[in-house]
Amino acid sequence: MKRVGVFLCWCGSNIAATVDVPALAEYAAKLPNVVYVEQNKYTCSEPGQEQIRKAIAEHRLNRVVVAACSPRMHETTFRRTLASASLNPYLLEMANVREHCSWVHQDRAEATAKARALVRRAVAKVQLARPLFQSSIPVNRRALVIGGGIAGIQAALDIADSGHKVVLVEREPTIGGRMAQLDKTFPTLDCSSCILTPKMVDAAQHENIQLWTYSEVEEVGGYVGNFQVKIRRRATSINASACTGCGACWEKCPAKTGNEFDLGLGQRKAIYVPFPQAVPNKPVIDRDLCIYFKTGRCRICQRFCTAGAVEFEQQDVVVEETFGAIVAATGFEQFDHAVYGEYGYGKHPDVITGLHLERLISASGPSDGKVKRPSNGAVPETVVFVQCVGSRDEAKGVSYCSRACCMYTAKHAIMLHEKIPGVSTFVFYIDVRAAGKGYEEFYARAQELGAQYVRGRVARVYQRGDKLVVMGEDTLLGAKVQVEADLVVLATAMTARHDAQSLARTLGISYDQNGFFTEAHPKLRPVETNTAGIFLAGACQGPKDIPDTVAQGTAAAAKVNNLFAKENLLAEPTVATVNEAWCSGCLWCKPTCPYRAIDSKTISQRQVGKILTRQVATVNAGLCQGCGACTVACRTGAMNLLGFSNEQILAEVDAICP
Amino acid sequence: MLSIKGKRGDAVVRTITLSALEPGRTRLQGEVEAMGGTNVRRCYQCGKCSGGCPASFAMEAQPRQVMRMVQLGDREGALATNTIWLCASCLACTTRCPREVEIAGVMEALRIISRRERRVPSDRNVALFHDIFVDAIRRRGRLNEFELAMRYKLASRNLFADIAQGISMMLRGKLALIPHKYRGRAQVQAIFRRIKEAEVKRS
Amino acid sequence: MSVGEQSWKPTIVAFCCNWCSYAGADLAGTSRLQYPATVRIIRVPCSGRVNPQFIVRAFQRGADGVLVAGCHPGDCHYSTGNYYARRRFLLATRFLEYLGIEPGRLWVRWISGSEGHKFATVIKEMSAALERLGPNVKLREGAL
Amino acid sequence: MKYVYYPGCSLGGTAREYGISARAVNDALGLEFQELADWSCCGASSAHMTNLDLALALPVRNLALAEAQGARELVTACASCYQRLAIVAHEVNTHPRARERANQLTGADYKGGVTPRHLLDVLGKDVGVDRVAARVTRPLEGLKVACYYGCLLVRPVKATGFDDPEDPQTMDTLVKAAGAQVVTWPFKTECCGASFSMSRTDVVAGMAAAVLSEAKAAGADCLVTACPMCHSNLDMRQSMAARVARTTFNLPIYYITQLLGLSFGYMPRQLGLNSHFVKALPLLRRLRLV
Repeated sequence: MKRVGVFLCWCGSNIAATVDVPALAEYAAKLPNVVYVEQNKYTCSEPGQEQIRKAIAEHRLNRVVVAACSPRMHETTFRRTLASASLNPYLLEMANVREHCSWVHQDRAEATAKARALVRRAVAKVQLARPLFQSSIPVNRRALVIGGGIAGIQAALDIADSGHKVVLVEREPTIGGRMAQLDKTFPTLDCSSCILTPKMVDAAQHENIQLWTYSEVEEVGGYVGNFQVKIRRRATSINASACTGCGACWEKCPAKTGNEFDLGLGQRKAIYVPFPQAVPNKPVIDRDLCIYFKTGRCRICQRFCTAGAVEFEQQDVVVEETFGAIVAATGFEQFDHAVYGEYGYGKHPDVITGLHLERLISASGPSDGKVKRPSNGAVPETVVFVQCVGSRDEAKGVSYCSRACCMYTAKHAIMLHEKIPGVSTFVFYIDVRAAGKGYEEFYARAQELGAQYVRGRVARVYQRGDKLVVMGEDTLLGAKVQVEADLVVLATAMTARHDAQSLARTLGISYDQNGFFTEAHPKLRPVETNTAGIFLAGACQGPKDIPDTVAQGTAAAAKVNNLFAKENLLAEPTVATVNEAWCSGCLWCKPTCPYRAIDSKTISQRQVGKILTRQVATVNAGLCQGCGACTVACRTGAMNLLGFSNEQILAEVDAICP
Repeated sequence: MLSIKGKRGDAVVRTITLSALEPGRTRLQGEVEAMGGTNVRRCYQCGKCSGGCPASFAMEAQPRQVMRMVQLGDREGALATNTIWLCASCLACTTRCPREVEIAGVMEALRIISRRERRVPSDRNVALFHDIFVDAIRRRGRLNEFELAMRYKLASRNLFADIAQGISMMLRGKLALIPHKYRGRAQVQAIFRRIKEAEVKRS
Repeated sequence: MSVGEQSWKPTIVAFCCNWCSYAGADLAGTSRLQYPATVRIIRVPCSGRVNPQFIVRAFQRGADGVLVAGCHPGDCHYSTGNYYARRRFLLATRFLEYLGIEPGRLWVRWISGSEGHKFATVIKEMSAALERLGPNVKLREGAL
Repeated sequence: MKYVYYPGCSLGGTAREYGISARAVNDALGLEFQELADWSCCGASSAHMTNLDLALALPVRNLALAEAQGARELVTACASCYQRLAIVAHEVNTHPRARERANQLTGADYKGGVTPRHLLDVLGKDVGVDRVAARVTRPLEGLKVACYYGCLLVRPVKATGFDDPEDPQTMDTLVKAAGAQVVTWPFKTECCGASFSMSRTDVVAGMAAAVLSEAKAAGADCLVTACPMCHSNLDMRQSMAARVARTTFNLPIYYITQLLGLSFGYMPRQLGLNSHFVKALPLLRRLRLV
């Protein structure tokens, strides 16, 4: 005997303002097998949940329907409620009368009629629900961290410190990422290398961390606890264990190009370490640039290497490894301001980005810390900072705010005033966003030092003679203003990596319209993804500054440690199941399964006194993720999906049709 | 190195009682949007339009400020500035706006609203010139620049300005004295008639 | 509601995959995007779970339109489910035509979790299209 | 190559020399321009300032005439006409309701199949720089030119779109093909205020002065344009602009067709080079180009 209880949530006025909940309650009471109906202001609150528990006991309910918000929001909550009332948690069904009804319709009568249909659907489905039980799968306690910037380093160290093995994969020849390019950090003006380099060394020397630089993730299979990952370890052409990092090779190498680490402001050779503090401090050969690889002649580096570490014949190696969890920490790219014709299409040498300025200010940068105009090497007397280049621009850039630019611009202004006596700086801004500990004070300091803040977005930057003319409106004056500047620094937007989407597909995680990876919940699950076992850290999830990035790295590590605290994982029981009596053994289902969870087995049956053996399909519940593709491929209807059975879906269809 | 170009006109300093204006999406906004096809609400007052406006030195209010007036529903303010008449429709603002607001389109809409409401244009000469221009098309179907210049100068009581240029233009054969006469004229006049009829019907 | 009434509004049965389209519909909700109250959503794990049988059943029970919504090709949570769905519904549309159901009554759309706007737009467009087509009487039980 | 051609009101009047020189260049390049029969004013400058219906109907009458003649394109040399025609064509070609309204007002049956094009676009794309260069017999060596496109040719991008709105190149490549030197300067598409040329001479003087100053600062000794409005404004109002800027400019303003014509070997008189306010010939004589 099915005894269904229906709990209708007002959600304050979120539902009740549009849906006539009392009328809905009256209606629900008349639905088949419904023995109890109750309304709550907030069903998800503790008193609301207590009501459910009480009703289950008092009215001997064995099925529960909650008509409230999206099951994506609170299904887990109410399943737990059922469990605590000793009812199998899968005997719950939610009717989404908030996101799919009260919030998207205005007409009360229409919304209430629709809510009735939605409750009818849930009641119909829950009748056919069966108790389900989670199965357990073993966890491989080894983590993969993708990206060796500060986010990845932090995550790797925190996981490794908890005693778990970590592989840290980095695409570049060194770890360190963006932070290594910075000179100082706001709002404390700590030297970036001074706080980062020790962490890089720690990561390299940690007994639990394997550092794989110059490597990329190519394929990811499996599932939480058991990911199978293919990683390409690109040929560095250097025998790392033989190399002493003496530097003789890159001193003698005749092939030069712009150094990516200095954004082309300085030069590097074909055999190179990106910067002196690189970790590992061993060179790689850029095969596109190397004269030997292009012409078959040269080998100068090999001749000068006393350790005999140069190995031209090295090949890429693809390794396959198993991991229990993955942290994506692939960072961001800078917006390309060449789309702005009004700022000169990126053609003026003295129009640079904030990151360029970091390299110019840095004592280890291409100009030894002297800020010079790229065009003529002169010290700039007037510098203009342009905020929101690409950010907050739906026409040519991205719609979001890049979050870090206001503060690093204040930092740049402070540093220029310290480095160049008598310098004039102008900061053109739309809004100054200084929401962070010590940030507002830092911004005030920039103003005190003499940075002139002008409220208005720059309309044009163009060359006149030796100077750059910057035109804009001072919107506080309501007047057009112009500055004749020596150097213009653009605060370009932080954007997702150009290939972030392809990595997302490889990992099977989702990304937003800007290409940033999507967290499972914007507030409550900020470092998880919708794919179990894959976590996010740093700017690959959205623009952020260093403090937030480090916090996220640590948070992602905590989530991994959480997972690794268990020997076995409980798997969702909503998996495919075979009715062996109906299965014809055709195995059409097998190729549709993306998880290779379906196999065949032989069963024996007693039929009319004889023992018959035949082949049927079988599902590995640990591997099955419950997509249901096999159910549709099945011609006899033997394959079914627990929790979303054919019978249930048909009952739902029947219930919602007019 | 900050230099402010030009001088602002004698903008009247007013206290605006915001609560007395229409709340939410105002009627003025609606009218402007219907004509300019643009959502003025989207403007976030960054000033990129005005910073690049070549005529802003002569304007009483920056184009950005006119956007603000429309957002607030400040009809009197928006229609009283000479800004709407000094907009040359060069579209530098529209092309650069990060919020894709068609600023020049808004100016155009405000000029037409001002006309519809038979207000005294805040720049009489600009308005007068356009009137005479359009009337000249109505008369002949094509524009006779000489006739336009003469009629404008008569109407603006400024007959002797540019007289030297006028004469030298004539000497260079640049001002055709003979008005065009051709079949298209009747059709153009029919267009004017239909528009007039539509206007009468609307009011 | 009977057909003759002026206020006739279509009924749409929508099968939405849990990971993308259902989330997209949730986002339409959290963004308070308004759309006609014609649609009723059935949550499925993946668009690949939707059996053509479910669609036929919906038409039999009087649904005026059926929407199958899943993740964008290449973005399927289960990596390949929506490819199966796409192939299957090409065939299903032809089968429905054979039964006399106008192809315009079955819509297959890819709506991601970030496309609340698209969800609302699809429902608006589909409702309008179905209003032009009129009620489904062909397969409706009792009409046969 | 054959085109249906919309002359516009200025090319017979204030821009007479543009009309003459365009014809000369077209002859030299084998372009056949057939004048749109019975054309009328497109309303540029003023119709869209007074009445939206008028701004819609006047261009559509001409587009409809062109379509009825079987043309898919309508070429004009006037930047102002080009922009009005392009804006309205974009609107009525993509929005059936606007088209309906325009047909009601004009009594025509325009179906939306005509694309307005500017002469500069035709020269740059259809003829091509190479064919122009091949026709040059008297390279304009030593002439330093600021190519001034003005605001009408390249905006709004969605309706015009044949060149970049901030740093267009079509005219630059043609001028280079003619053997002259182009200067890099920032005000290629800054508005000169021509629409106030009569009504607000003070504003125009300021705007023109800004454009001329930047050209001068960039080292140009003349400007070249493809717009009758810009031309008459920068030419006729140059002395006034100089007074406002307290300087002298002495920058002749040429039409692109005049410079091309000159490089093709035409005589100054055949190109109307004698009818400018800022004397056009002394500079050319000094450089021994005439």
